[in-house]
Amino acid sequence: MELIKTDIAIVGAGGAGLRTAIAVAESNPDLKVALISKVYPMRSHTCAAEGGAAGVIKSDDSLDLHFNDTVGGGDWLTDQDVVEYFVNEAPKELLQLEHWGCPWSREPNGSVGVRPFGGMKIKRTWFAADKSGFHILHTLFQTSLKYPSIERFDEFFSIDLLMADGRCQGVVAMEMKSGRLFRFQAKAVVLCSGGAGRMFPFSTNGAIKTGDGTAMAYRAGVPTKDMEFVQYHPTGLLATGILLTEGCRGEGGVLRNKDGYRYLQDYGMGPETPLGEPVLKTMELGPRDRLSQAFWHEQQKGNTIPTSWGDSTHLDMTHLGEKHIDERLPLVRELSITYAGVDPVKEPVPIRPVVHYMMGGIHTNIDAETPVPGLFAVGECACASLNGANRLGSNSLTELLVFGKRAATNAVEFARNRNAEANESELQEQADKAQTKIRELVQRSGGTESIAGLRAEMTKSLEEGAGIYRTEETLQKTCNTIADLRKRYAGIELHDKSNVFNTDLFQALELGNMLALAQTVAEGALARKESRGSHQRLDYEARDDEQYLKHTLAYYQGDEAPRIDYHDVVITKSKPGVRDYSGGAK
Amino acid sequence: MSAVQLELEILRYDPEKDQEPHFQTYQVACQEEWMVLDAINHVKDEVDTTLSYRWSCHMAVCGSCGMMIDGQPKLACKVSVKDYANKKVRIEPLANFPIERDLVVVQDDFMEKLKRVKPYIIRKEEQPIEAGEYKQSPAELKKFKQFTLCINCLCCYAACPEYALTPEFMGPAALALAHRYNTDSRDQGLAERHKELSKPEGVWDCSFTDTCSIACPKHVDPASALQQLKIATTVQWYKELIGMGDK
Amino acid sequence: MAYVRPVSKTTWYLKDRNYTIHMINELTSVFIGLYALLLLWGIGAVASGDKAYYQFFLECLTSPGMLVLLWVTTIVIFYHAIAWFKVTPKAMPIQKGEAFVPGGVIAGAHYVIWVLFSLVVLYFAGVF
Amino acid sequence: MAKVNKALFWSLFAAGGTLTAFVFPVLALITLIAAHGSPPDGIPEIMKFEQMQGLLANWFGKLAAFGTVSLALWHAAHRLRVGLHGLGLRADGLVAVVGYGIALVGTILAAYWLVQI
Repeated sequence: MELIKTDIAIVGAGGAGLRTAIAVAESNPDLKVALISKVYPMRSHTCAAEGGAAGVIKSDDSLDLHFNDTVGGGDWLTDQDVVEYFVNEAPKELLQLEHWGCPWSREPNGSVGVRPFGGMKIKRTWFAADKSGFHILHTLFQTSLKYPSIERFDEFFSIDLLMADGRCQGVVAMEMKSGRLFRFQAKAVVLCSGGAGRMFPFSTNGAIKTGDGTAMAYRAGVPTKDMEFVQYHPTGLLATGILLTEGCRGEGGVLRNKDGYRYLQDYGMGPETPLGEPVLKTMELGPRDRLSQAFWHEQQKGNTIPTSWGDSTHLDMTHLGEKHIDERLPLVRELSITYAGVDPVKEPVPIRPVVHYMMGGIHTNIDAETPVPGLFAVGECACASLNGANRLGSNSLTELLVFGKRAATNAVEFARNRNAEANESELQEQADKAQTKIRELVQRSGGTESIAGLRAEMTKSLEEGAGIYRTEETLQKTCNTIADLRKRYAGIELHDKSNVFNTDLFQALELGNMLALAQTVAEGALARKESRGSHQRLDYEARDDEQYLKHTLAYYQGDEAPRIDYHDVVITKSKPGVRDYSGGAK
Repeated sequence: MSAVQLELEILRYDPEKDQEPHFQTYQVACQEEWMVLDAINHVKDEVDTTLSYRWSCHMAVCGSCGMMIDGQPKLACKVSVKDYANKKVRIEPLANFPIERDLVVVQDDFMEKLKRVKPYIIRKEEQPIEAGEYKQSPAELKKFKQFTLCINCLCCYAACPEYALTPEFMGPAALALAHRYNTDSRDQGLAERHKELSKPEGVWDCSFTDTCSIACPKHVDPASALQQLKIATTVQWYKELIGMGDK
Repeated sequence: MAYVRPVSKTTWYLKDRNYTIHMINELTSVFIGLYALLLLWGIGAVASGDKAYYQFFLECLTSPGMLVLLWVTTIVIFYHAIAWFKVTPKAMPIQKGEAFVPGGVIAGAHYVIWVLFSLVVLYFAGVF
Repeated sequence: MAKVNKALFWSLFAAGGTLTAFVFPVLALITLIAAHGSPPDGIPEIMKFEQMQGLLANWFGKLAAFGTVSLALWHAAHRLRVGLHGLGLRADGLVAVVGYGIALVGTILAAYWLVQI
């Protein structure tokens, strides 16, 4: 096993990982950074984010407004100290990206343009047409090439964290092209490994979004937080689940049911706004949880359009005109034509809600620290409690910048102040265990379970039990199913025994990671007997601040279901109130 | 949901077992809405789990699933199975790259070349963040915008005959990105990039076949960038010749 | 070990229609070169005086072999011009305001200038 | 050195390509007509000695002729070099020396003769 000694090891080279790496390299060029990722940086799923990144820049906006939108949007399950720090840092980070060359869309006078987004009271979403995440990722990746202290380990699959003396001291990862294991020994480790949307059958997430880092931390004893909060994006393209950005609605697109009726007005988001004149925090510019829930109700009422790919409603942009769509939403048009055969310039696009984002993740605080010293986490894999029970669109791209930088600062400080010798023998022992685990998995024979089979059962069960609306009964069933699947996972057999780019093996590891996390989603949801943000219980329809204005923590218990615990929400200046998206009308 | 029958001939290669690659045939009954990637995923999930290939986003933006489909470099997630209905379709790893395993190619060469063109903003003096953004008009943005759309899928390298003949050639995507930064109004790094671009394996190995632009699934025009770069490189060379090289 | 597929260094341009067209374009240079040499020959002949011009240049052009070569050269030269104008917009895109001038317009402008120039030359040469 | 050559030769190639695209077709056409001789049906004689001499006697004519012939030669030499490389001829150095050599000699000859006219 090869040993790589480094100062800061970063797992994941998407937006969060790259921002963290750059921040370390910029301020501390003498520190070695190992950037470890199972894919090349440009393949990371940050590239699929479309709409934009929120940050206060215009004179009609204020930090308080961004704060209020975020806290209310998150149904008060946000830590307000975190939100305050975030809104304060957001503009600086977005400007920094501008200085690094991000091709933000511009106003005629040359300043950066902003567009409206759901749940935001003011236009504050910086955008690069409808490929904002793509441009952010490539800007960061290309900028990272400037720094010689960043050493990338592309296509290295992280297997386990290495813990000794009560702190995290590295990670063991497999070089995918050779099957060889590498032991990365680091003074601090930052997890930036993304979400786990592939736990669900219908998701905007790419194949790589399997929660590997989150599961790794969870297995190592770090609790996950608020995993039951899963965001459904209201406008996923039918059949594939490809994301059609909220920018579609920001630019004036509207949702219609099978009768052409703009149904959102029936769900507390009216009154109907005139076509082509979107009103902030109203109708189509309501938050994602509410819009997805409205779809579910329409479906119950039989107002959706049945298709061979499931029920759908329409996202109508035909009134925006070809020129505007080509300028602001070129990708949306291309995707609709390629994957649904529908030109949004001419016809409404069939859509349905689709799993998009995990609000939950590794338990972190305002410093991006996990409870384990030396271990930090940033981005979708983490839960800094910025997003609460429902993330507002365009906050997550900014989040990975703001907290990437924060994590870098704190990881550097930790690494600098930690002169204790690494516990080499203990670390090697753990790495050997990981080696054995992999070998056992590859060589095991006589198994009867298939990866694809178990995966299909898992995704189906999560969707049925822990979808947009949940009940005790469906959740309990899902909890049982997932527990059973975790047992059956021991019975899978790999047919690929090769050491070279063994995707059979990687899929098996990913499935194991997803199954562990699926259990935290279902168990967390079962325990939370209230409705809040994206977690809606038909049997407990109201929000219950008395009992559940708390974060859910889930602790790994080996083969058993996780232990559920709770953690206080930080409230500084905004007392829990009513989420109002009716444009001021009562 | 009518079905489309596809006969996939997939190039297989496992360096631990095979001396050289060979084709393996799979019959796949596809749903009409499927992309070729969905058909390959079907093979992986249901027929042969040993098949190795890269993929992720399934929306033509991550650039993972570039491969030769029926002899042409394409993103597997962006071509419909209907285009090949009832046909034998050859699926091969991207041309001009070494095969690591099955449809997975070695991309280290591109990663190295990308770094060499310095694809980032270079300035003599940084404006502090507090001073706000660099102003850039929509026209200035448009000037380089299309070249920012490259997803690094490497279809252009697979299409480029010069890269096949002269592997040292920097190639279309890396050079298009050099041009993207050279023409960004915020950048002042042309003279610095010139050192790399003016080498024989820089812009000069391009013989302008235009096949990179034809292959690009994102409608970027690297061939155009290359020709503009040749002009810029020539101008810069003459400038340096008379001692006015610094941009 | 990664497997490197062999590439033919001598027949690659037959594998793809676009490659073949490209190779044809490259080989137009043979005839451009030949015609340039012919012009040079003519200049030399003019420099050598009246008699030499007719005897060692213009009359040589009228031989059957030369005529065939001239026909081929002329056709290739026209092909070269068309192929060249076709790709010029790629090498020299023109941005007007925010938008780029369509390639067809740029190529079209080239054709207009080309035709006008040719007519003027033909006129002064005494062809009509 | 290689660096020098590439930018220099490419600029000559590009300039020559553009110039020949505009100028060569009509010149070739005239040459072709002249080569067919003057049939009795009254098409005027062209490319007569006096006409050519008159054209090349003034400095504008000399310059135009020099530029056209010389750039065309450099264009052809460079493009042929690239083309032969593509055809599999690996003696790139030799091809370059011979091709550019011919272009250089042609350039000098053109200048020499033009000055004499």
